[in-house]
This record gives sequence, C-alpha cells and structure tokens, in this order.
Amino acid sequence: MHKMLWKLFSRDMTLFMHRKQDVVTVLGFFLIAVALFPLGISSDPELLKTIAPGAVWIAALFSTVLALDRLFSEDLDDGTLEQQMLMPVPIALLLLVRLIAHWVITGLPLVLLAPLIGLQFGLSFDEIVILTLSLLIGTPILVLLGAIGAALTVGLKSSGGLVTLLLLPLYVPILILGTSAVSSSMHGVDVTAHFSLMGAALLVSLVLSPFAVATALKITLD
Amino acid sequence: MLEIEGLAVEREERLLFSGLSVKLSAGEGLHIVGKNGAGKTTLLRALCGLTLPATGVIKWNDQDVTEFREAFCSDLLYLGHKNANKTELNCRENLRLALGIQTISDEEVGDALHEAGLGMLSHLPTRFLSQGQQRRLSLARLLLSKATLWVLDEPYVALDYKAIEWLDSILERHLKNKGLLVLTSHQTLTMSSTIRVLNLGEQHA
Amino acid sequence: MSAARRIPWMKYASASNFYPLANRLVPLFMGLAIILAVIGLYIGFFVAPEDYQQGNSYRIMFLHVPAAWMSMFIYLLLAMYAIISLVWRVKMADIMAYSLAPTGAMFTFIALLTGALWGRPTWGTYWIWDARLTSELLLLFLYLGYMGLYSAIPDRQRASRAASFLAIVGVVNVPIIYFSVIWWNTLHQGSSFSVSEGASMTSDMLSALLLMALACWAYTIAVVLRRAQAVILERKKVALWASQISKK
Amino acid sequence: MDIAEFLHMGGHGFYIWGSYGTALLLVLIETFFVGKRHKKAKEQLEQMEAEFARVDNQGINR
Repeated sequence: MHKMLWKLFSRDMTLFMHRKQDVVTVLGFFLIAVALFPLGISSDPELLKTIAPGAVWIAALFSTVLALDRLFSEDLDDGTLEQQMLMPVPIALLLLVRLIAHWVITGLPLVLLAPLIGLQFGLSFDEIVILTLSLLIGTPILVLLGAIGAALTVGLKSSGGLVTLLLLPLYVPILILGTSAVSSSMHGVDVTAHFSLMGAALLVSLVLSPFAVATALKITLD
Repeated sequence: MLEIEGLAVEREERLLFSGLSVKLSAGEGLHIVGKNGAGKTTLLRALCGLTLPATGVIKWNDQDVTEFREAFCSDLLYLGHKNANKTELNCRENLRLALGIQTISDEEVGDALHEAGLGMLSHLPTRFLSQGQQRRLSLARLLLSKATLWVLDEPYVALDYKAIEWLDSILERHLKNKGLLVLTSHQTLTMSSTIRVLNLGEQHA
Repeated sequence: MSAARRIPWMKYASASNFYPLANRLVPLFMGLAIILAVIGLYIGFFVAPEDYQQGNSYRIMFLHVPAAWMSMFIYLLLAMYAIISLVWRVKMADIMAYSLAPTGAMFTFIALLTGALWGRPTWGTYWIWDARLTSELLLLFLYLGYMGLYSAIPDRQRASRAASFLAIVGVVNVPIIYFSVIWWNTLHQGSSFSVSEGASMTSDMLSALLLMALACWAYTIAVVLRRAQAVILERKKVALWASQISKK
Repeated sequence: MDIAEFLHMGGHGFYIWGSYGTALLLVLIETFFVGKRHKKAKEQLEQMEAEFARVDNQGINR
C-alpha cells in the first residue's frame, strides 16, 4: 500500500517536474500581484502592515486558481485522464496523492516565499511566522477545494473566468480565517482558535474533497 | 467472463442504443460495427465505466463492475481514440506511465519498444514521433499488460500494413491465451481468428 | 404515422403529465401573485403607520424581506432538485432546478438592491459589509456560478450533472459562508449596525409582509413553471431532430 | 392624502420608489422573456413536427 502510494506520488511529481514553466509562471504571478498592492494603494508603512495579510492571501488565492487551470486540462487533451480514471486504485486516493503533489509543486513555493514578502511589508518576526503558518495550512485547502472547480470546468473554452466565479464563494471562509489569523496576531489576540479552525478545515477537505473531485471528473469525462 | 445486460445509452435526448445484451467468454473477441454516430465509441466507454449508461448492468466474472471497480480495472486495458502519451516524456517513460502501478523491468520495456519498432527512438520525447509511431507506442502496452480484457477503439487507425499485421498477431496471441477482446474498426478485420460481430445499427429498431 | 408518435414518450412520462398541468397553473398563480401583491402593498402603504424611528423608509422591508427569503428558499429548492436529478436521474427535477436559478438570482439581486436603498436613509450609507448583505452577495455568485456552468458545457447531460453537483457543493457551503462572515464581522466591528428589521412590528406590517411573501411565492411558481415548459419544448425539439437524423 | 406628499414619502421617496420600481421592472422583464421563450419554443416545435410529418408522408408515397 505504501509502495503503491509512493509510486503514484513520484509518478505525479515526474510529470509536474516536466512543467517547470508553469511553476515559474505561478510564482511570478504571485510576486507581481503582491508587489502591485503597495504600488496601487500606498507605501505608507502603517497602511502596508494593515493590508499585508489580505494582500498576500489574495495573491496566493489567485495564484492557486491560476495553477489549477493546468491540473487536469492537458491530461484531458492527451487522453491520459481517462487512463487514470481506469487505474485499479481507488480514484479518490489517486486524486488525493495527485493534489498533494500539485500543492508541493505550486503551493509550497508560495509558502516559502511568504517570509520574504512579509519583510517587504514591514512585518515583525512573529507576524511573519503567523503569516507563513497560515499559508502553510491554508494553501492546501485552496488546492483541495479548487480542484473541484477545476474538475467541473476542465475542457471548457472559457474556463478561466468561470472557475474563478465558481471558486470565490468556496474560498471566502478560508480567506477570512487566514487573514484574520494574521491581523488578529498583530493586535495581540490569541490565534489558537483561528489555527484550530483552519486545521479542522484542512482535515475535512483532505477527507472529503478527493471524493468530490472524483465525482466531478466522472461527470466531466462522461 | 464479460456480460452486458440490457444496456442503453442516451446522448443529447436520444437513445443511441438500448436493450443491448452480450456475453463474451474467455478467448472470445467481439467486433463492434455500425455507421458513424451509432454509438460505437460510447458503447466501449460505457463498457469501461467511463460513460454512465441510462440503464443496464455490466458484469465481469459475475460481479457488477460499478461495485467491484478496482477488480474490474485491474483486468481491463482500454485504448481510446487518443493515444494517451505525454508529449514531453520519451517512449520508455510513457510506457511505464501507461502501465500504471504494474511493476516491470527495464528489459521488458526495452523489448516491448523494440517489438513495436521504436527501439531506436525510445529516448526521444514523443512529440517527435509520427502519428503511426505514436499509435504503435500506445499499442506497445498490449505487450506488457497483464489485463485479460482488452477494449480497443479503432486500434488500426494510422497503422501501415506491416503494423497491421503486427497488431493482428498480438490480438490473435491474446485470444489464444484465453484473453477477451472488444474492438471497433471501420476496416474488415484481417485477423485469422474468427471473431463475433455486433452491428449497432441493427440493435435498436 | 406522425412524427410525434415516434418521440419516446415514456422518457417524458413525467414531463408529458407536467406540461398540461402547468398550462393551467401558470395563469392561476400569476393572477394570485398580482392580487396578493396589490392587497399587500395597499396594507403596506396605506394602512400600516409610519415608523417613528425610520420614517417611511421601512416600507422597503415589505419587498426586501420577502425577496431575501425567496433568494434562500429558491437556492435550497434548487439544491434539492439537483440532488434528485443527480441521484435518481429524474429529468423533470433537472428541468426544475435549471428553471429556478434565474428567478432565484433575480430575487437575490432585488434583496441586495433594496437592502442598499434601505441602508442609505437608515445608516447613511448604501453598503456595509454586514454579515447578511455579504452572504447575500455570495449567494448571488453561487447562482451565477450554477447558471454559468450550466450554459458553458455544450453537452446537455454533462451540463446538467455538473451544475447539479455544483449546486450541492454550494448548499453545503452556504452555512459555512454565513457563519464565517458573521465571525469575520464580529472580529472587525467596522460597523455597529445590524440589519434587524426593528423590534416593534405592528400586525398591519406583519400582514403586509406575509402577503408580499406569498405574492413572491406565487410569482415564482408561475414564472418557473412557464420556464420549465419552455425547456421541455426545447428539449423535445432536440429529441425530435435527433430521431430524424438517426433514421437517415 | 395629497399625491405629491405620498410620492415624497417623508423624504424617502427616491429609496422607496427606486426599490419598488426596479423590482417591478425586473419582474416584468423576466415575465416577458420567459413568455417569449415559451412561445418561440412552441412555435418551432410545431413547425418542425409539421415539416417532418410532411417528409414522412412523401417517403411513404414514393
């Protein structure tokens, strides 16, 4: 069982590794989006500190959506998605492994960049830790939930705008949790509650989302 | 043994076929024919569980395939219209990928590619291959697969006469080894083994 | 032999019963909606007294509250039909879900608009990021997402199943959105207002409110049934066309 | 009661009539388009059935 899971994981990783360009695009998008906030709003340090959690989170959210666009589309085009759905492995498990691999490639780099961005926005060490932690728990949730939308819209002509529309309502609670964790910690509020809620959300989406994605993909391939 | 009972598939408000019942036992082949739009591809996809039928049951070894999906899929090999090759990977990597979690040695992969006439090209990314070569690459997985039920959608497309002979020999060997085969093809088959024919156009009145 | 007889009527068994029934129900409920709305508005504007705090602006509530109720009821109903259509594959259920969505979206929009127009004289601003208004806005996105996905997928069967699935995901998400927005609101305390309709409601106000709510229901039934009828005919047209093609 | 006074609504006329007016407009638009969609679908279906019936009859005659 472990061996099989590992095999699936390394298989997805090799595939994703062949698309380095995508990772670069997503990271570039994230960095530029974050940089636009000070340019567009103000460089006032106090104000920057206030908007920092929201700016970083919103940029991470849209980067995730951007990366999700490629999660299934190429596999659908070349026919490998069908083959995956016929593998003698529970599809939800296969998808869970795949989503984790996708997060490692496109989500984890955002988390690792977060401390640098925190410095740009003049956050203190503690605040940076909280920001990074909130993204570390939050971005996998974004990927897990987002995959449902990606699975429902894969192969459609104008899927980009549509997937954003489908995902925004799903993402609101996570966005609220993530940003308020950071801004609460700035005001010296205890953020254990935020993190336990986010941890719970992560667990629930880890368990439920692969099944939802599997159902959505079956519908899409029908 | 494969059993299809009362299968009906609907597309865009219209029944493609209905009341389709077929039994296929070990060593038997089924050639599905019918005019364009009769639902040949849809039938194959429904058989694999990719398309949801309106009614009907598909049984593999007396078990409903929707309930015992994993058992069915481990015996099933499906080749669709698309070759299911990743253009950025080379032949070896693609073949390994296509065989999923099955463990195979490097020699076996090399032998299969050699037999498919891709021995020299095995380290090239597949985007450099021609249509026929790509097709042969995806057919090479037939050589390594342990599946007993092969479901092939137009496998002869893009093959030259030599490759057609090669595919015929593979399919015949599979049937001799008590394998099951379901395929669609526009051409009349050149295989020497006899194979049942199912005409989809005549199925629904 | 007429072409009509070759349409597989069994497939539309429920639809063929539904169609003539709807023909009778649509004018009935439309008439009911007009009568109820006229009485409701008469009581709301001529019988119910002016509110001593809000003045006359509270009269928007006779529209706002029923519209907000409808927006939520319709989404629940839509999700229910979506489940029926996805699990039991009842065609009529999918047609109903599809037909409910635009009306639901319209009521959501009316609720948002009247909320804003009521907010201006009451709070001095058109929009506050209050929990209810924010979740109402997200509800509008859920409706738009459902309709967008349905119309974006060319294959009808796939469209119906994908959109139904989305509606089910959405209905699970609605309470999560609502509570997270409330929580967010208590954290940020940007405004100390709440959209409560005022504690003192006279019986006149209540009856005007209920009459308007009933009028909205009657209108919804009438317009949704009519749209469902149109969809049935459109799909029958496709079926007829397909049967003609396959004959050749 | 004076009509002007009624329309003025104690200074809240714009908000109240704006609300009810837009809602009425939306409801009328929806009713109109749904009715039109139904009528169009009905006509097209009838036309098609007649057309196909004609083609069928010719086929039998031949």
